[in-house]
Order: sequence, then C-alpha cells, then structure tokens
Amino acid sequence: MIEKVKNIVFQNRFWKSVFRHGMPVNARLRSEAVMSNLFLHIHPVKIYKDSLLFRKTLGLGLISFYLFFILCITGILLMFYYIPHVQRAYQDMKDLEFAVSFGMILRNMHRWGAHSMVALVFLHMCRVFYTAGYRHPREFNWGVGVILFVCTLALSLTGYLLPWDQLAFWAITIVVNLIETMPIIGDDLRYLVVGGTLVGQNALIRFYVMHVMVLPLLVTMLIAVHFWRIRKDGGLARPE
Amino acid sequence: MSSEHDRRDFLTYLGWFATLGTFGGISVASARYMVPNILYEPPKSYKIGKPQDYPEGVNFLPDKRIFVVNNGGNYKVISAVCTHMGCTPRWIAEKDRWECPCHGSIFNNKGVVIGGPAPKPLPWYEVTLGSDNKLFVNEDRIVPFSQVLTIAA
Amino acid sequence: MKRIFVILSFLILLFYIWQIWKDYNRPYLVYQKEFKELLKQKGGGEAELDDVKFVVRQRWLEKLNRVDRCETCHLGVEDPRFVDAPQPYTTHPDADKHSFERFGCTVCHGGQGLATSVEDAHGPTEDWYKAISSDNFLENSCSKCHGDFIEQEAPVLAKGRTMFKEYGCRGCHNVQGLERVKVAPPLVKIGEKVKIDWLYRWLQNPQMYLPETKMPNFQLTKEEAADMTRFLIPRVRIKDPDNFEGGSYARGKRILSESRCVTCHSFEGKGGDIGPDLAKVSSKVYPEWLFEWIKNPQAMRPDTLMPAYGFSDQDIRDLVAFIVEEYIDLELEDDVIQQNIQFVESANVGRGKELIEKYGCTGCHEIEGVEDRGEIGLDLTAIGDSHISRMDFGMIEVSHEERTVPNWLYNKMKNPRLFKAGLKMPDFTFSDLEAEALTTYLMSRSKEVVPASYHLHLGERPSDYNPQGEFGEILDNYRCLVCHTINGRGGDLAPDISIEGSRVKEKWLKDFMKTPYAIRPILVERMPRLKISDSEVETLYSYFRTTLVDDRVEKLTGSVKEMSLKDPEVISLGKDLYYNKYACNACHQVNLKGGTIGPDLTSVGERLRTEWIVYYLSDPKAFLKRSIEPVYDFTEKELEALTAFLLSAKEKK
Amino acid sequence: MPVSDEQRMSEQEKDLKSYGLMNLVEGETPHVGKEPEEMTTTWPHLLVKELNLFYLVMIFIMGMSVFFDAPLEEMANPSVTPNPAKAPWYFLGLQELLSWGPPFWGGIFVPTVGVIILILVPYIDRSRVGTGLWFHPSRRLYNILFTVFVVVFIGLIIVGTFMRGPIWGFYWPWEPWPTH
Repeated sequence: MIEKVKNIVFQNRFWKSVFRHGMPVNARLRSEAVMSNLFLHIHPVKIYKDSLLFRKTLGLGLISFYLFFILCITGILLMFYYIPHVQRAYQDMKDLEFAVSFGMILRNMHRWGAHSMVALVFLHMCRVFYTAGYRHPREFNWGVGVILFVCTLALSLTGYLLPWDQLAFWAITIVVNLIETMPIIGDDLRYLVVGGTLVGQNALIRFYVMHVMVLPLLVTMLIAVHFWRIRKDGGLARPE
Repeated sequence: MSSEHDRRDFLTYLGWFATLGTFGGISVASARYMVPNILYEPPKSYKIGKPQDYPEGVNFLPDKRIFVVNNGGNYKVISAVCTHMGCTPRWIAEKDRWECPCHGSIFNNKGVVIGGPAPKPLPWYEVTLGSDNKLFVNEDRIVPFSQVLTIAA
Repeated sequence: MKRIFVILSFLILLFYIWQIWKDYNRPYLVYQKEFKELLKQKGGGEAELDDVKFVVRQRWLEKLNRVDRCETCHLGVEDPRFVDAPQPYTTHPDADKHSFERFGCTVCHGGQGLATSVEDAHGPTEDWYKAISSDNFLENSCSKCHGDFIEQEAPVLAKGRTMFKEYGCRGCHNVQGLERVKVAPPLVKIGEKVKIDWLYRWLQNPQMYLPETKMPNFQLTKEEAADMTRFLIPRVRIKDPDNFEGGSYARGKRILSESRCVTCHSFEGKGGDIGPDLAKVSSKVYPEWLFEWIKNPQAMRPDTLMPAYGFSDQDIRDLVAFIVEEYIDLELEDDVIQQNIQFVESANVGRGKELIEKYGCTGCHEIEGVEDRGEIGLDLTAIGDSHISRMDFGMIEVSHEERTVPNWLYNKMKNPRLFKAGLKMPDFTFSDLEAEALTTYLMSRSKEVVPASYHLHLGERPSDYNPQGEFGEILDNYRCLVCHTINGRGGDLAPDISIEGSRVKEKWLKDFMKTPYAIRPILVERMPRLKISDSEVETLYSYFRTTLVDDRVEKLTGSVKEMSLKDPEVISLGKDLYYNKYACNACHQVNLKGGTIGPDLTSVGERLRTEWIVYYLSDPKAFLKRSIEPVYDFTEKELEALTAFLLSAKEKK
Repeated sequence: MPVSDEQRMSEQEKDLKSYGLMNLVEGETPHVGKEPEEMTTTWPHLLVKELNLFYLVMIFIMGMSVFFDAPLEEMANPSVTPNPAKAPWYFLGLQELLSWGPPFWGGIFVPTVGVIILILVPYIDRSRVGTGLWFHPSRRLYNILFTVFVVVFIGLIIVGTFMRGPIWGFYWPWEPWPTH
C-alpha cells in the first residue's frame, strides 16, 4: 500500500523533472544530490567530519543568514501595507496591529528577527575571531564580514525610523546628530542623510529606500561573495 | 532491521508532512494577509438623509455623484457617472432627460441611452429606508428601473 | 538527526498553529457574536442577521484625518432599537444631528479610533495618552466646530467659559484671543473703604466672610495676611466710625425694602446673587464710604453692576443708619478686633508688598504702588493639547488609567496645591461641577483645526450693542442691562426689551417705572424702584418708540384701525373664545381669576399697544422664541374678537 | 592554414580548461595527505543539520512573536522629547561614549578606528598556529585584547540601556527615576 503511494508520488515525470535522482541512499547518489542541485554553489560534495561538529561554529553564521532570509520575506510582505509618509506610517502600524490579518505577527517577526540578526552577526564575528578563522587565506572574507556587520547595523537603523513613533523619531534624531559631529563633512553628510535639516518626510523616504532597496541589495551581494569565498577558501578553517 | 528502517522512513515522511503543513500554511496565511480587511475608500453604501430633504424632481448629490429622483413620494437613486467616459451628466428638466456635457451622451428619464456614445444605461441603485427614517443607498446593488421606494407623505 | 528533524518540524507546525489561533482570536469577535444574539432578540430578520459580518468596521473620515473603528464593537449606535441595550451596543442619542458618516466618533469622544480592543480604544495606553473623554468633560470637543458660544447645547462648556472670565483666571494665565481684564475691585483708597481687621480676616479666608465670593483662598499664614494688610492699608484710620451722622433706622428699613435691594443682594443667603451678601457689611466697610457708594456707585467703580439710584442724601443717611445698625457680624468680639488691629500694626510692610507681587494680586486688582508684571501663571492658550508627560502629578500615586490631562486639570481645579507644596495658585473652593466645567473649558483650548466646512456657530456671539447719548447714559446709570437684554446684550433676569417700543404704551411705562410691579403673578417683584425722573422716562420712551421697534408690529397699524374693537358683539365673541374655545384662562388671569403660568391680562390694553396684541396672538414665538404659548393659528375674525375682548378686560374697581 | 575564429576560440578554451568532469566513480575521493575517513558526504549530514537549524530559528522567531509584541510608542512628535532620548540599543554604547567627552571622539573616531582595526586584524596576526581552534593558547594576547573590546562594547551598551535615566544621569537599575 505504502509502496503504491510512494510510486504514485515519486515515480512520475513531474517529480523526476524536479528531483533528478531517487532517494540518495548511497554515496554516489548523495554526491549527485548536492552536485545536481543549487547546493553545489554553496557546499562541496564532501566535507570534513569535524566541520560538522556543532561546537566548531555554533551555527552562528548560518543563523544570521536565516534571519536575513526571514527578514526579507516578512519585509516584502510588510511593504504591501506600509506607506512611507509621515501622516500614514504610524497609522499603518496601527492597521497592522488592529485590522490586518497576521499583520502584527509579521511585524513582530520582522522586529525580533532584526534585533536578533544584529546580535547574531556580532556573535558570529566573535566566533571567527576566537577560532582565528580570519587567517590566510580568509583575510578578505573577514573584511567582507566586518562590512556585513556594519551593513546589518545600517539596515536595522534605517528600519528603526519607519514606524514613525516617538521611539523611532528620537533614536534617529540622536543618530543623525551623531553624524553631524563628524569633522569637515559632518554637516553636509547629515543634510544628505536626513534630506534636509529636520527629521521629517524627506528623512523617512530616504531611510525607507535605503532599508528596502539599497542596503538589502548590497547585503545580498556581499553575502553571495561571503559564501562563495568560504568555498573558495576551503570551507571552515581547520588546523593544518 | 527492516522494521526499524521502515519506522524511521515513516518518521521522515511525518517530518516532511509537518514541514509541508507549516510552509503551506504560511503561504496561505500570507495570501490571507494580502486580502485587505479595511478599505480607505468612500463607502459603497451610505445614508443620504431624510426623504423630506429631497423635493419633488431630480436632485443632484455632488459628494456621492448620484441623482435622487423624487417622483411624488416614490424615491429612486441613479448614478451620476456617465457610462461613456465618466463625466457627470446634467438633468435637463425641460427635455426630461440627462445630457452629458463631455461627449453628448443622452439618457432618457429611465436612464436608458437614447443618443451619443454611451455604451450602457445609467445604473439605478438600491435605496431603502433605514430604521432611523433615513434613505440608505447601496451602490453594490443595482436594481431595475421599476423598483421604487414609496414613502407615504 | 532525523528524529530531531521530525520533532522540530512538528514544533514549528505547532507554533504556526499558535500564531493562527492568536490572530484569529480577536477581541471584538466576542462583542460581535453577542450583538448578533441581541439582534435576534430585538427581532432582526434573517437577512439582517446575515448582514452581521465578523469583521473590523471602520469609518474613514478623510477630511478630519481620522479613522474610527469604534463601530466594530459599538454595533447598535445607529439602530434605534438598541436604546435600552447595554454598552457597547447602545443607540447613540445624537445620531440625527451628528451623522457618523460625517463625524465618526473620536472627533467628539476622543480615544484611539484605530484600535479594536477595549483597552486600546478607550485608553489611556502607553502609546496613546489621549483617553476617551469621560462624560463630565465631553463638551470640550464641541468647541472644535461650534466655537465657544453654545449656551444651550453645551452648558458645561459655556459655564466653564463664563467662570474662566469671572474668576479672573486671565489675570494670571495668558490665553490668546482673550482680553486681560482686572475683574476684582481696584484697591486704591481701600483704607477708606474697609476696616483693617476685616481685611486681615478676609485675606486669611475670604469664604469665611462671603461664602460665594470669587476671591480665592491663598492659604496665607496669619503673618502673611497681616503683612499684606499692612501694605494695603498703610495708615490706620483714626476717625471714629461713630462720628458718622446717621439717619432714621425705621425709614432706612423701609427704603431698603422699597428699593428691592434684595433683587441683587442677599441678606444671610436670602435674595439675589448679582451683588454681594450684605448680612455683615457693617463689620467690613465704614459708613462714610457706604454713603458715598450708594450716592454714586459708578463714580467709585465704573464697572459696577449697581445702578445709581436717585436717592436724596437724607434717604441714603437713613439707609446707611439702618444697614450699620442691622447688618453687623454679631459673633465678632471687640477685643479680638483690637488684637487683630494691633497684630497688623506690627506687621512688615515690605514683606507685604513682596507677597502681593508673588501671588500676582495685580492680575485681578489695581493696586497702588505695585507694578503689574503681567501673567505669572502658565500660558493656557493650548492647554487642551498638552502632552501627559508635561503634567506633573508630583508625589501622588496615580494609576495609569487615571493619568490623563483632564484628570490632572480637574484635580488642579479642586485642589491647586495638591501636586506640589509651595505652588502659588490659590484655592477657589470650586464645587465638583464647577471644577468639571472649568476643566471642560480648558480642554477645549486646543490648536486642533477642523476643516472650515465643519464649522457651525450655533449660539449668538455677545452683541456689541452700546447706545450713546442720553438714552445710553440712562441705561448705564441704572444698569438696565444687568437684568434686561437689548439687541442681544444684557442679562436674562428680566424681559428682553429689544422691541419694547412696539410693545408698551407710554403712560403705562411711566407708571411702571415709578412703582414697578410683577406682570406675571407667580414672580417675586424684582424690578427695583430706581427713583427715576419723569423726564428720564420720557427719554426712554422716545428712544423705545424710535429705535426699539419691530416693523412687523408697526405694519399692523392700518389693519388694527379697520378692526371693530369696540363692538360689543365682537367682544362677547372674544370672551367666548377666551373662556371656552381656547380656554386661555387655564394659564392667564383676568381680575384674579385664571391660571398663573402666563402674565396677568387684566388691563392688558393699558399696558400693551393694540398692534402688539394682534401681532403676538398671531404668532407668539415670532419674537419670544422660548414662549410656551401655543400657536393656535387664529382666523382674522378670532384675532379681532380676542383683541377686542382683551382690550375690554379692565380692572374691576 | 588559416584558422577560423571559431577554431581559435575552442583552442583557447582547451588551453584554459585544464580539467573536465569525466566520470563519477564509486569510492572516496583521494585527497592528498588526508585520511579518507575524515570526510563525509554533505547530503544528508550537513544539509539536514542546516535544515534543523533553520527550524530552530523559525521556532525561536515565531515564539518571540507570539509572546512579545513589537514596541510601538506614541506617534512621532517633535515637540515632546522623551527624557532620556535613546538611540537603538546597539548604538547605546556609542551614545554612552559620547556622553563622556567631545562628540567627535565618541561618535566618529572610536567606531571608525574600531572598524578599521577589525578589518586589519588578519594582516596583523599572521601566525598559522591554532587556526580553527577555540581559544588556542598561542593567541592569548589577541584573545584578551578582543575580549576586552567585546566586554567594553557590551558593557557600554548595558550601561546605556539600563543605567541611564533623565538627562543621561546615572541610575542603578533598581533606582527609581525622578518623575520630573
């Protein structure tokens, strides 16, 4: 009986067009499973057994990536209701809470995901440092990682303003005043970031575009480089 | 050995089943999320005040773009949006018909096109008398010309 | 590994279901289900029941920039069947005047319209400090569209506005658009008016002497009161009050009662409330001052409400003699008075001045030798918009639900120094209702703007009617407008005399001004006997006839002439109509027979002009909107007959 | 003999591509210098682990979302400044630094130099010993320095988050803030 169901589900052209081989029960099929799929671009066919040990990495980098993925999905969904306008933004937060189905849950997931990501990226960096994983030939990838950390902060910060509540407004006001303290270019840079002299509609739309377009694209590209470099640099750093 | 293998296989299927359930469910929930529960639009059904507010004849309500026709205590409501290009036709009392200023569509007193480019007659909307004695128009319900709301004077 | 995978995949499914359940479990569903049940009981049909959808209902008020979802739970607001239903389903009492489509809910009630849970919608919450207005303060919102002038519709707000003015709040608090007026008597030459010992006692607790006074209690210590008294009356008066040349006690008593002082003044609580209570007045003021005052109050205080009676000096001396003898504080002992005076004499003048400056006495009083430094209190122009974080509750424990701006204001009104010791605002001893009225008014001071299409001024703005010339002088002298109204300005104690010229006859007016009587039998006689001269009455009447007339009445002269008002047949028809068909005697008296609701109609022909009678009968509400006389729509014949009858109804001697 | 472009291209490709996937054979890949037992297939060992980790993350985020609602304060109001006004928590360390001295040092100099030093770390530490091992003894100095950096960074955030009250005054977490 089970066999029959199995046959119907797995032994048809559609399934086979998607999954080109059967259950990877032996080493060859297992290799093929990776090689004939997207995974090859991320993972090698074979890896060291000790790299599998959880204590080696604590999975921090991967968790950071998963969080980024969840943030992308929830963020895109949230964009369907969010209007970056000073008269509407806050009202949209209330709409999400009170009137939109699953709106509050998505907002919660996005918010907590964002906070977690900042923490996780930092922890990931600590992990790499304490295991000396940045050494040759991974110097460049470490640099990419540091920049990704800065980008994460920037993503989180730009998202912070979007609800247009008191928390957002004053936190951003303080941060842009920080920018003003930069030598020489401080005033001009602040003018550019805020799009004026006060945190208002211009700042909101600028932060919005940075948050949903510019920074996610940049981070996606950097993550691609980061992952590709991991493979090219020979996977996890391990003692020689 | 074999039964052990089967049991683990079965468990794996269960796992995939739960996974499918979750992510399928999340997709459904996301689809539900996309359906707006509230609209920022003028309502399609609304009150237009007491019948007595509308004198005999054709009364234009610019806010709602409707005509309220009072024919001796028989109330009817017709759209004031020309079916051609969406201009507002004018009621010409002497000729007993609507004429659209934009492209010259002409509708007779039943809302039927008798001239000009308009493709469809003007729709009559359902009008009822609410429990608070006010006229209630529902644009979602289009009624035939013969349906009138009769209010005893 | 696989086992972990299975466990995790089921855990995640569990959390997913949990999320779905949490989202589905919206708080308003309970109310919507209950409403459906209720609707069934109220006889809602199948179709109607089907129309009850379990969704968020919202009103989008684009022009007001509001989104109100109150009707998600308040489902019966527009349905008259739910008048007796419990909240949140009760019918809104005002739905025909303020349609929900146009106004929504929160523009009047406050609260968070976007919310769909009880706590969030009604507030206050952490993220929405503006809680729903309690019914006590609800009228503050009326002024958004209607301005402040809605006496009938928003009595609490109107009362608050009047109080704000009368209690001199403007003296210490700036409010843009309101003129700063010193509402209290000027304190120049106060030493010639009041006795030192009285002022000393008064400053400590004004309500003790005059419970209804508007002067607040500054909660001064004995020393502070003495210092201030010392400053205000630097030279102690040596002259003995007994030196005043008195008059006849008995005659004074008669004049007091004839002049109907009681219309405005009370004596131990009995009497009018326009002037102060006089029961203990001779413990307060010197007789010489009282004499000068009665002789010409307006010379001493131009803004007084007291009319200048045409008394002779002897009349006044008699009056003063009676007042000094009769209206004295009997509980006050002489040695206490002496002690008080001595205590004041030893007080510190300099400190008294400092205190007067500190407490901003110059906000209400004109005080010699003290510079008015303007408003010492908070600017209240937009106090209604204040953020709750600006409201300092001090060390008082206040729960989050009670932490609202109106609540703070109310408690401040009730007890101005509640939140912090050492504050300057004095205690006005407001009652609960007064504090509510003031709070309502203060909450209405807001910069929130509603679109001009929402503005609707219901009440009449105060009129600027201000006649000049001889007539104006008389009006001013006798303070007629304290009680009467002309063209929208004046009091409401006595009839509106805006078209008196079309109404009364000259002879009657002259007699009436000499010896006023009450035209309505049930009213207490209140019109004071002003000792007005004949020539002044003539001036009055000629002004009445030329200016205070109504064309609608004057136009009737021709038709009245054509009426056969002397014809006995017509009169007897009128008599029949009066007693039988319309039963006017149910309310009106003729020769002491009949009801007492309307005015006495005996000799009405001597009082009123015939045109007026015809005019009034044809439409009683045309002039007097609040007239309760029914509109009968008399035929011309009936009109003629009734008028003829009324003209014939003379007093039987 | 003239060589067509096409031919030249294929010649070049041949030159560039020094290997090609010929065939898959059973058995382990002969890695030079490594014992074959040290390696294992990515599927299912790594991928299932990764999937499980993803589930864990999802469970964590969904759980957080069920129990805690994202904060939302009153609508932005430039005329009402909360006291204290605080930056997002991850910038509170910087804000704390700022309160100590000239804004340039705390706000710009320290973070910029911090990031630059972080990027330069691999070029400074060129040793090969202990790579891929936690807290290798040969790296004691580095680890101590980095730990100091982390502790200061987190410590400043904690101080800024929990111990700063009105007007950026210092309060212990259990101390009540003055109401005004």
